Amino acid sequence: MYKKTRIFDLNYYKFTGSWAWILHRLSGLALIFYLTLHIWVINTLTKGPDKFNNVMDFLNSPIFKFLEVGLWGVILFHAFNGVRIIIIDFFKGAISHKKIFYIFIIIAFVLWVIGGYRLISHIQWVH
Amino acid sequence: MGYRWLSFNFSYSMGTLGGIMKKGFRETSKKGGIPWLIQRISAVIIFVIIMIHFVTYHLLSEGAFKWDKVVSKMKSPWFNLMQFLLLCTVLYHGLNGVWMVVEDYIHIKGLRLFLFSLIIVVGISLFFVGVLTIIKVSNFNLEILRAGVIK
Amino acid sequence: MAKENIIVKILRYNPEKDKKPFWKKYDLEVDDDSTILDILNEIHWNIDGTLAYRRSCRSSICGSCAMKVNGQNVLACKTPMHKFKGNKLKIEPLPGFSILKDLVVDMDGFFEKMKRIKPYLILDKPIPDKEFIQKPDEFECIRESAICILCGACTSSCPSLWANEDYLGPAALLKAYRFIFDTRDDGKDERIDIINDKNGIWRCHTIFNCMEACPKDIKITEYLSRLKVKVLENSI
Amino acid sequence: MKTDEAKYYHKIEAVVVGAGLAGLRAALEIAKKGHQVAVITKVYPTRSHSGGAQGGIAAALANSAEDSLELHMYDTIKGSDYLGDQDVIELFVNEAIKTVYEYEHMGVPFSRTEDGKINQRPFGGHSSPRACFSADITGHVLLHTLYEQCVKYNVHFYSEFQVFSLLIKDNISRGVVAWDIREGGLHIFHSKTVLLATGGYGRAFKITSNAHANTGDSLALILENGLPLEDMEFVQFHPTGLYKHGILLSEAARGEGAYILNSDGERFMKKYASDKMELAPRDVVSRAEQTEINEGRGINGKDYVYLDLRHLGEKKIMERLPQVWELALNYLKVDGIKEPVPIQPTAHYSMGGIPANINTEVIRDAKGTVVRGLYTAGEASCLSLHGANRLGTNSLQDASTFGRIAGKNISKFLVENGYEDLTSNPLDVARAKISSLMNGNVGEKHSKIREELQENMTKYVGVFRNEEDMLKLLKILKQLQERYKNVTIDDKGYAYNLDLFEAYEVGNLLSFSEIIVEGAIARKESRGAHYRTGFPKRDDKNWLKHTLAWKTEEGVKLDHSKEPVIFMDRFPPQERKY
Repeated sequence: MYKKTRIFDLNYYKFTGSWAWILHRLSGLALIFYLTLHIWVINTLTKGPDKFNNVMDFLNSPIFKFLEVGLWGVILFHAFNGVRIIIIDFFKGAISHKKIFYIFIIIAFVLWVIGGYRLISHIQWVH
Repeated sequence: MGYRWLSFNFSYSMGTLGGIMKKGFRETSKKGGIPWLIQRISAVIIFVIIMIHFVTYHLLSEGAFKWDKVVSKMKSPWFNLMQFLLLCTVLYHGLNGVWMVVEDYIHIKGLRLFLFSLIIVVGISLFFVGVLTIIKVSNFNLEILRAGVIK
Repeated sequence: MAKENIIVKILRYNPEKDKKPFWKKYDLEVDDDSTILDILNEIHWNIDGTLAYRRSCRSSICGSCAMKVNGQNVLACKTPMHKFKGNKLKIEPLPGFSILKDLVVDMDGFFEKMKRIKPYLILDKPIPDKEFIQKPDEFECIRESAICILCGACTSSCPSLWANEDYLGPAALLKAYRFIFDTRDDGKDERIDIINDKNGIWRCHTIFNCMEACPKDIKITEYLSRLKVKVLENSI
Repeated sequence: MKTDEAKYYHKIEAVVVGAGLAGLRAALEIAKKGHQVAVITKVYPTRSHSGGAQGGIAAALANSAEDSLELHMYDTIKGSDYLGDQDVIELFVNEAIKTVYEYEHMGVPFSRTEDGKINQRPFGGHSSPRACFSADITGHVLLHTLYEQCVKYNVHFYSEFQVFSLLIKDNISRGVVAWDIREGGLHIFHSKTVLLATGGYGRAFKITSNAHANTGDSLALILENGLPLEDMEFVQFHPTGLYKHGILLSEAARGEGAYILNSDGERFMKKYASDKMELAPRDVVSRAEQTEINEGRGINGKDYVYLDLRHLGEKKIMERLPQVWELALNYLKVDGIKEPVPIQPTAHYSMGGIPANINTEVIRDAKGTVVRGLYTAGEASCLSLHGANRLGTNSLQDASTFGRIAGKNISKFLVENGYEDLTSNPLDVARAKISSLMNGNVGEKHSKIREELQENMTKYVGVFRNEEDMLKLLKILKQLQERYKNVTIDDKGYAYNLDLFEAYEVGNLLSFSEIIVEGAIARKESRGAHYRTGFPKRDDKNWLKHTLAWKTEEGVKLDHSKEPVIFMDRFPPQERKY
């Protein structure tokens, strides 16, 4: 008898549902890191205006702005896939889960483009 | 009997809270159903608040964040209540999510226990940092600060 | 009916000789409307008699021949080779179970889990002379879940199970659904108590691999969702 | 060989070989009475081919329309072409209703009528809607429910064990020897009783609806022990087998109103059974189909006709016949809602088998001498309930009812009797069989022999039979038997040796195929499923008799002295017309 101890079967074909689940987990973990960072940044409010404004200036640099656009995408994915999960759990969504997934991906994408544009348009290219 | 799952009914989510109070959190949480439900309820709350947060902060506001702009916003008790609620739900939702991942993949007892304590410690410290920030900032006297009396 | 050349790679393992499973390649010519089982039969009967696999009814009702083909769990007898593009097939035993030999896996644990949820009608009420009365829509509610052929394709496709062997798995939970939603049954409470566990229904993360793998197209995840709501209602 | 350790010796009160409906039902009955029972099966219990039955289980519940026990009995007798033993049929019909209600109380999900009773549908040869059903998975749900009940009552399962010999000495059964397919090694099961419920022998034919496992192993074991088989020439051909594959499309399709069409688009059944049309018994419809095909009215001149579901509409098809639709789509890429489905007759059910009396005890001669402690039930048995032809849905009922009766009789036997001593060298026979297969180094592959056997059987003792062909076939069989002696297998290992037990099965098929042919040659009449081209009429004067056949050193020995029980006052033989 041969027992392969593996917790991932990486070569198993990934259907829509598995992608949704994998990305949901990864985006969730990413957001927890972001949350820690975010709370730390807000905490600098208590350290006075200079410190906060310094941090903010640093975060307003183009690199962080682009990261923020990415963050917005991650949030949107996690949020809308979360809604999909709730629909599956309580509103008979399992039957058409793929359709729901694609609809939400489209909605999230549109919101991402709109929000992303607003975020980038804030960039002060020249200090 | 019947097609009750057709429509979400709120009676049981309210009932759940009662159930937790009656049976005690430890017993119900061992089963896994109550965290599952709270995960979903908190998700809905977070969804709403984050969207408001993002729209008001990033989509509608002009220019970069400046210290006094943020602080003046945090003078509103409603805003702070919302922030507090967001802090609680996000911490629960996020850390419970991490715990679920840990439970799925970590089977070594010691490591599991360590990660569990880590999650608790991180959760509690982030909670206090967050709450203290809200309290402290909302108590700032803007006029004095602007005058630069306090460093 | 035309003939076609195909390349089949099969994950072989003989417990008496091999330490580890290995891939073996076969080139052969088959009819173009062959199913995966036809191909295995062709190999076993005419090329390499040492190949071991399970098969019986070949009409997708016995559930013997579930295996992993090109990364998906399928029932070999009902899957035409043209479900997969190209003329290459990679055939493996079901993931998540121990391999006994070649494509034969140890299903004992799978059946043990089935037994854990008490898969039989529990009756407190007196038994009538004739049948219990059950309305057509009440039957319809459990009809699809009763089709389950216990092939194991769903349970073996579940990432939650790969990560945690103690998870009951979709097949056992579907069985639980079939009895909990049966109007004749009086054992709901004890059965719900068994599945209301971290390794029971709550380890289902709605990944939908089970629904994709099910050869009988049962909407497993949908039934598990109903079960979750039922368990919550019951535990409150 | 690893046989000395205690692990390989099991002392258990009752042994059931085969885990289909009959085997499980008997095991359940024995276990309920508090006895130890072991079920030995070469596949997992839920993989048994009883699960393949789709249409329903017959019982005169009269839920959908008027019905009576007398009518059910009459239909079965008429269906059997008066060869069925009427005392057995009477018992069967009386117990049928109880069996169905028992199933319902065990939790079988039956389809329901509007007022919540068990729904019933019409079926071929039955004059009233009598088939209790669960969509088109009736056999499947019955099998699973029984398995679950057996789990509840702690029946011991030995899954994936192949029985290699019966331990019979001095006319007393003492147990069986089985090979553990999974790990290898012979196990002795020492028991007070043995029940043989191994199902049919459809695998002797090429086009068959039977599973790979249906090789009639216990029939060969019976022959080997010098015991007879009964009525082996009666093999039912099911009219709606999927073209080329032979996979069964449920008779329920015709029960729900499907048509059968030839190349002219004509419902040709009006020529053969003007009254019942498509719902005539299976032998009649199969013969009609084969006649159409032989006379060149098969679709495109080929050897198939159409089963037309289109007029039933999508809703009814998906609700009542989802499996039929699914099978056609999967195997032939034919969408039953839009196109007609190609079908041809397929070997389906074996009326013959191990002779037994009404108490399911195996008998050894025409006088009815009983082999003590040996029982049989289900398709493997020939209580001669079905006579020369079985009616649809009577099979599930047969397996369940006589499974239960066997269980009851065995329980009684267990209380009254003790263990007999084992034979002196119990492993010898099985060991010889295995080593002869394992040790051969040069020779033929068993699959070649099996393929030739199946092809010739389908060709020469199919729906229509004539003497010349069958004599030719007999010669071929002799040659195949010679060739089988030199068969080799590639796999010499112990673990899951599929090659070994497939080779063994081929030997079994060869062993009883001869009996089928000899029986068919001897029976010079046409009765039920047996149709001789030279003798198109039923001959009650000479042939209202059962065939018993032994295998001896000199060849096959036939005995036609066993006559069926007929209640002349109630059901005298009449012409069979539909």
